[in-house]
Amino acid sequence: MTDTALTTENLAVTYTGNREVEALKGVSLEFPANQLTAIIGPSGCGKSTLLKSLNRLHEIQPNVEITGDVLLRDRSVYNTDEPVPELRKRIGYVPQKPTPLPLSIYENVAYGLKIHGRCDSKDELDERVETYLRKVNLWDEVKDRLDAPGAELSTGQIQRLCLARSLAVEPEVLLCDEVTSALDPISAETVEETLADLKEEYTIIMVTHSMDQAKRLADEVVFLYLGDLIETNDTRSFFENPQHERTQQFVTGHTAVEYTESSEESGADSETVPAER
Amino acid sequence: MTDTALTTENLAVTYTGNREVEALKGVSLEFPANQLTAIIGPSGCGKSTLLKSLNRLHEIQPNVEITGDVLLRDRSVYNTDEPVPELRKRIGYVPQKPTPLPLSIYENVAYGLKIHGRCDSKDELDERVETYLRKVNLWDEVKDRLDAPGAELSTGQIQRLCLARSLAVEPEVLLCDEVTSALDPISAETVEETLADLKEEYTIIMVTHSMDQAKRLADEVVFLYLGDLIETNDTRSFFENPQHERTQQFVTGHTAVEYTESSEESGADSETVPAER
Amino acid sequence: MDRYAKQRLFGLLARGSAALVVAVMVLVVSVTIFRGGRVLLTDPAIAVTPPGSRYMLEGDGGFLHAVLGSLFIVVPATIASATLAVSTAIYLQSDYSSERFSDVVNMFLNVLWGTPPIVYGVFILTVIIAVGAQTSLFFGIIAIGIFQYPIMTRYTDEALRSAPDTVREATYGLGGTRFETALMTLRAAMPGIIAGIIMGFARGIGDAATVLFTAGRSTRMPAGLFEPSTTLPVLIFDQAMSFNAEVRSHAYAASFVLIVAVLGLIIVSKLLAGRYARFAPGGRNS
Amino acid sequence: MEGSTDTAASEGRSRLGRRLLTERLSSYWLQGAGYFAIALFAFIVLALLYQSLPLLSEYSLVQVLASSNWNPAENEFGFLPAIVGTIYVTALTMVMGTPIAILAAIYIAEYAEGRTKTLVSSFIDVLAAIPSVIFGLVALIVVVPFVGDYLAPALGSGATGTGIFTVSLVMAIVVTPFMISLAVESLEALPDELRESSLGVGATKWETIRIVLLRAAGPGIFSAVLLGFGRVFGATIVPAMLIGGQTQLPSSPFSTGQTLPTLIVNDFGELMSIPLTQSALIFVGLMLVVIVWLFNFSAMLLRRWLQQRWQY
Amino acid sequence: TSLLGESADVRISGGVGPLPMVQVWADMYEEATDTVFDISGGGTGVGVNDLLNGQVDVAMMGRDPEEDEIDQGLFAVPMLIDTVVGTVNVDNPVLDELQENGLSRQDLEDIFTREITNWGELVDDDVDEEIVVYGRSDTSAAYKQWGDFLAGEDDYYTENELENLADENHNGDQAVAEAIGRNENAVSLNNINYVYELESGELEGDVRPIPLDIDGEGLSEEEDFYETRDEFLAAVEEGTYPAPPAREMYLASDGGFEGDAADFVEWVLTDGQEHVRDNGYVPLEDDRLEEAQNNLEAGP
Ligand SMILES: Nc1ncnc2c1ncn2[C@@H]1O[C@H](COP(=O)(O)OP(=O)(O)OP(=O)(O)O)[C@@H](O)[C@H]1O
Ligand SMILES: Nc1ncnc2c1ncn2[C@@H]1O[C@H](COP(=O)(O)OP(=O)(O)OP(=O)(O)O)[C@@H](O)[C@H]1O
Ligand SMILES: [Mg+2]
Ligand SMILES: [Mg+2]
Repeated sequence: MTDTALTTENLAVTYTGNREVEALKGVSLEFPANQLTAIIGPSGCGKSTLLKSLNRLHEIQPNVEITGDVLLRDRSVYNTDEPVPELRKRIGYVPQKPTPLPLSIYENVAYGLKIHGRCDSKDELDERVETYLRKVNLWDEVKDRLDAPGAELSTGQIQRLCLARSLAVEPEVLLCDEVTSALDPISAETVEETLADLKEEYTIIMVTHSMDQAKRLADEVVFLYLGDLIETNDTRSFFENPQHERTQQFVTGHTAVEYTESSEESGADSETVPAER
Repeated sequence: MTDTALTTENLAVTYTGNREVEALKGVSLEFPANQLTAIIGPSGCGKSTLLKSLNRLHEIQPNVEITGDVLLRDRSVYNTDEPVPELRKRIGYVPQKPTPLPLSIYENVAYGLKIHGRCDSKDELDERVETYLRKVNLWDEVKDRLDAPGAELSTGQIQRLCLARSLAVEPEVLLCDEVTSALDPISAETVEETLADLKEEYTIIMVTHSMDQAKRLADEVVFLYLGDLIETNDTRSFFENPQHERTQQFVTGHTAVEYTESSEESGADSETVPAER
Repeated sequence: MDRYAKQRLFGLLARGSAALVVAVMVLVVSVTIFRGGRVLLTDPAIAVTPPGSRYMLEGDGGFLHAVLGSLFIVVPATIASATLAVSTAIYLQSDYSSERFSDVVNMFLNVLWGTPPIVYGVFILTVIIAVGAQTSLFFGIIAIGIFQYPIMTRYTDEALRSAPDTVREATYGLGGTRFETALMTLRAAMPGIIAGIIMGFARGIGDAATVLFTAGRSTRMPAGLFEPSTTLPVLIFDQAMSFNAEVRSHAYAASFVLIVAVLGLIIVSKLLAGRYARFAPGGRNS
Repeated sequence: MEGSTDTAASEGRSRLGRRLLTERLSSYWLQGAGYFAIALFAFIVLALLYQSLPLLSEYSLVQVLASSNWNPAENEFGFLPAIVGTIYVTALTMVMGTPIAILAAIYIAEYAEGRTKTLVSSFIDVLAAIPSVIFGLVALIVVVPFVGDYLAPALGSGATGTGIFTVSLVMAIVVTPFMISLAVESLEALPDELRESSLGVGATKWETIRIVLLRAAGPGIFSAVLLGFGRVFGATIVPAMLIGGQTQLPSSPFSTGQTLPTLIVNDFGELMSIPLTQSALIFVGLMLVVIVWLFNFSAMLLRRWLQQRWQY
Repeated sequence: TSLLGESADVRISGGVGPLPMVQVWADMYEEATDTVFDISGGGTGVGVNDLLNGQVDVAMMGRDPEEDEIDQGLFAVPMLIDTVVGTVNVDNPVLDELQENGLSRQDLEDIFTREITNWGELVDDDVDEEIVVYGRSDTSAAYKQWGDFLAGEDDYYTENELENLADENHNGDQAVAEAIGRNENAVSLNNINYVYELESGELEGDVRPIPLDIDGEGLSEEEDFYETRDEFLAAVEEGTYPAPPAREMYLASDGGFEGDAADFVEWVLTDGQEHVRDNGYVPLEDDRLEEAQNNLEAGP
């Protein structure tokens, strides 16, 4: 259980656009296999940057410079002949904003399978699509309208669809960037449940801004602050016994105010505000 | 001191767009003259709607229906022959987002004076512009570049410019919608100071989401919840001895978490987050 | 072919296509500048000399008449059309008209936008025939103006729509009337509007089809509002077909003038838009 | 004191009166301007229709549309050659221009970075602004000899260089920049999440572009292509300079021909004093408007459908 | 009512064919008499239309008036002759033969109607090159005249018939001249200004005229006048070169010329004729000129 799926070695990322931003300042970390690691930290601390640099997704932006290395099971992600798409197949990514591809529900899930030529027959494809839609608890909701555009689902359903899409290519590691932050509380819960199920089988690395979520889901927690790794520990120790003052501040501040943050984000949907109190 | 500048009589506002929203459900209130009244409540509870309906600014949107009435010094704001622009001159409005008009700094302040024909000579105009820029503590910062575009000021300066612009037409009542929420803490403080100075001379009605601000500035507090008036009282009694359970929940919840809200809003500017703790 | 080869191939194709387009543009501009520039350099006076009596035969004199004709037609047309276009666009905003009405008008504007310029020419010609008039500067102005109108209206409408709503709110909040508010929104949207108007100007000054049958194809200096005249594009169109190489060379010289004018307009538009952009709300902070 | 406030008040009132008057007058003017677009369109259609009546009362619509015999002097008005020529030119142009435009747009939106990107896109803006008569002129000395001396002989045709193919080639150059800038706009409007989602499951850049981005931007690109289509369809000056102006059914892509707009350009000036010919040529104008209108309408429907299908 | 100049005494519009010559005349006349002109092109139809609408005093016509137009009151007098001649490429495989013997009307008819399709058939030579025929496109008065000429007396080919028979048709003289210039085996017809250099009047470009063998017995001394433009024009003026293919161009009025316009047209038909030849056109033959002058006097 404690073998390491992914390792970063002194990973540093700088955005060299108009003004230079050192988003990550040399982070060395180990992400244990088949566990769920949560990355937390204040806004702009480099969480998304770290996540994307794990499967080189930051490279789609112009003006990024990276030093250090990432190892996937002891093989470098950066110094390798392996084409990047193959790498990203092994390290999947689910974006923050629930984004269906402009395809039908069925094709959304089949997309990865098709491009990787995973399935030889239509039957096999059908079967896989069903498997993964079941895995994210979406099958029952969509089985009658697999040909409908993915965009016609609710936001929460779309986020699960995205998960299924990523899972379908059978990645070893799954990167999730605040996958519940755009969702209403009920959808968020469903997605959380899905993630909880999945962490048995996959190595999941997840960015979240919710301490409660991290507590509920994570096995390990990583705390970033202004591009630096401040602290990483197993969830229980992290929250009960934070080593650094900053961590303590952040953790206590955030857990107390959790509900207001979500109220800010869900906007006019004000009924939820005092209800939780 | 306790005479009433503005009265609402069973004011109800419904948005009749795609889906019908009862934003205000019959609110009767009195706003005392030459005092600062703060309107608070969770997001979407109808604060802005109430504020705008006081000088009929909601009418610039399509699909709004209003019943009830607003009285400005005993004269109806709705059942009157007075042209609306004239009314709005008497009840000024400062928008939430600091918005300079696409004019120079000087012209921004002079604009209201000009359209209302308040000044006969250039000298008089100059003088008034200076007066009001001084009143909002902006004169010293901008006196050397009155011809520069208003948009080139910092956000905090722009918000003060907006105040000066509204004051220049000498309104009896000034409506301020979350005028500090888009500002960094330091600018917000300056604007607050300005408002504190101004409330001696003007009747100010202000929407705020910050309990602390309401405590610091307001003479009276109005609490709205889902379009209903829950409670209104003078500031001290309101906070120390809230009558309603909802008020209590809201007030205690919000004062505790004040700092995180502002950290969320200033976005990537994360240094302020734990610093205040 | 494996996925990576495909990816490389299409990357190359995309690059190649862009390179092709850029190469074509360099070719067109450099041929015009080279051929036209050579003619103009050897005899710069032809751009400012009125045509002589043997202009059509042997390029006697110059094409000042077309330069002036272009100016006298396109400048008034742009001014008139821009006024109308901006007014229409203001009316289409939510302060003045319902969403349904502006949808309907926008549909008509789209059709007008897509209408081939030659149709405007024919339309104005039917008007000329109906009122029993002669082709002239005046009808050239009308034809170009109508041609520019949908272009400029669409740009202005878009610019006004993207102007921040808070400007409206602020102006109303100061006691501005609807019209005063509209003027303020107009200022806020100025960079986009200027771009649209200059776009219309450039399209107008470059278009030949609308004026071919409406402005007169005169070979003399424009003599009055209701007298025939010609424009640079029409001159180029006519001279390009001449038997005399000397006359044909004037077509290149005129193209040079035209292309410089159009490039100039683009630059002016960028500069002006930049100037106004400073005043646009959120100018520095956005 | 009292008096002075009185005068001030009355002055204020008169000023307010003036403002309200301006408000009222301006709203009349603006309303007029608002209806102008509709009025203009109606007026154009009615004027063209009215002037087309003489022809339509002599001949049936089918007769003029299906006949390939164009000889105004003998009162024979067959529009078929010009219609076929127009279709020919438009189709050829789109076949040549669209792939290049889309590929170039992909390059600018998805591949180019930094300075190169700025440079290439401003080049394309410039290209879009060049008057088409200049393209015609340059084509006379570049494209016509190229087609006549190299391309046509190489393809076994004895064409001289002017003709349908040449027009299509030049029109492709004229319209690609328009299509490119619109297509770039719609590609750039796509959220990065789409790219991340697709790349994140291991798609190559090309797969992402082809399967995801081109669909998501589909409605926008579709509009861009349609706009290009409309411009080619109504193009006048370039065809008039290069097509050869022969009102015959074209026998090959290299043969000379006629489009609807060039029919007007070539025959109107010479023959407008003959009433029926005048009517016939104005009818061509009417046809152009009606086709544009039908086209816009069906494009709108199609676009809606695409948006439904390919939403994200 | 004028922005930049004096208002015009005589307003002229019409075809671009005769426009250059009328322009020259007008400038001369303007200098001599202070009459102010206003001239614009646009096409013969535009001119006639303007004329009948009362917008201009004179219309220039590059073609014969149509019945329809005369019915509406159009009154035209000829002003000059425009000349069309068969043309080939300077490197035509049988150019020497052609220049030696010329072609008869029958030969040309056979060529343009595709009876003869090979240059070898025309001459006793072992040349084997297909003849490429270029025509003009619609509404070309020159093409119409050419059709009248080819068919022989009392008969004509319509432009449509010729267009159908041609390999390609081109819009305008310049396009035809360029096409001929690029194809060694091509044959077509051109206005002589596109054949002879305007300044020098020599044969300098890629286009050569086809001498016309009128009597069908080879090119006699008398029939050989194609070396320079002046020679050629003289032959046209004398009537040695037939009309058609030479054709007349007209000045027209709406029911008779009046005032300054009448004076101008009268001048054109007298003194004006002397300047025609310098500008690549042919003056009217004497008796035709007399007839025109009489017509002008008599009115419609
Ligand atoms: N494309 C970019 N160009 C320039 N700077 C960037 C870019 N993307 C991110 N940054 C900067 O890098 C820093 C880290 O950004 P990152 O998105 O990783 O933060 P984050 O922790 O994910 O924040 P959030 O919680 O708001 O998503 C920030 O200061 C941000 O402004
Ligand atoms: N133009 C509109 N059309 C339809 N509904 C609207 C409109 N403006 C506001 N609403 C709705 O009316 C309700 C009250 O809105 P209002 O803006 O007054 O709330 P608020 O208290 O100012 O909220 P916040 O603190 O977020 O500014 C909300 O439910 C909102 O969604
Ligand atoms: Mg992030
Ligand atoms: Mg609000």
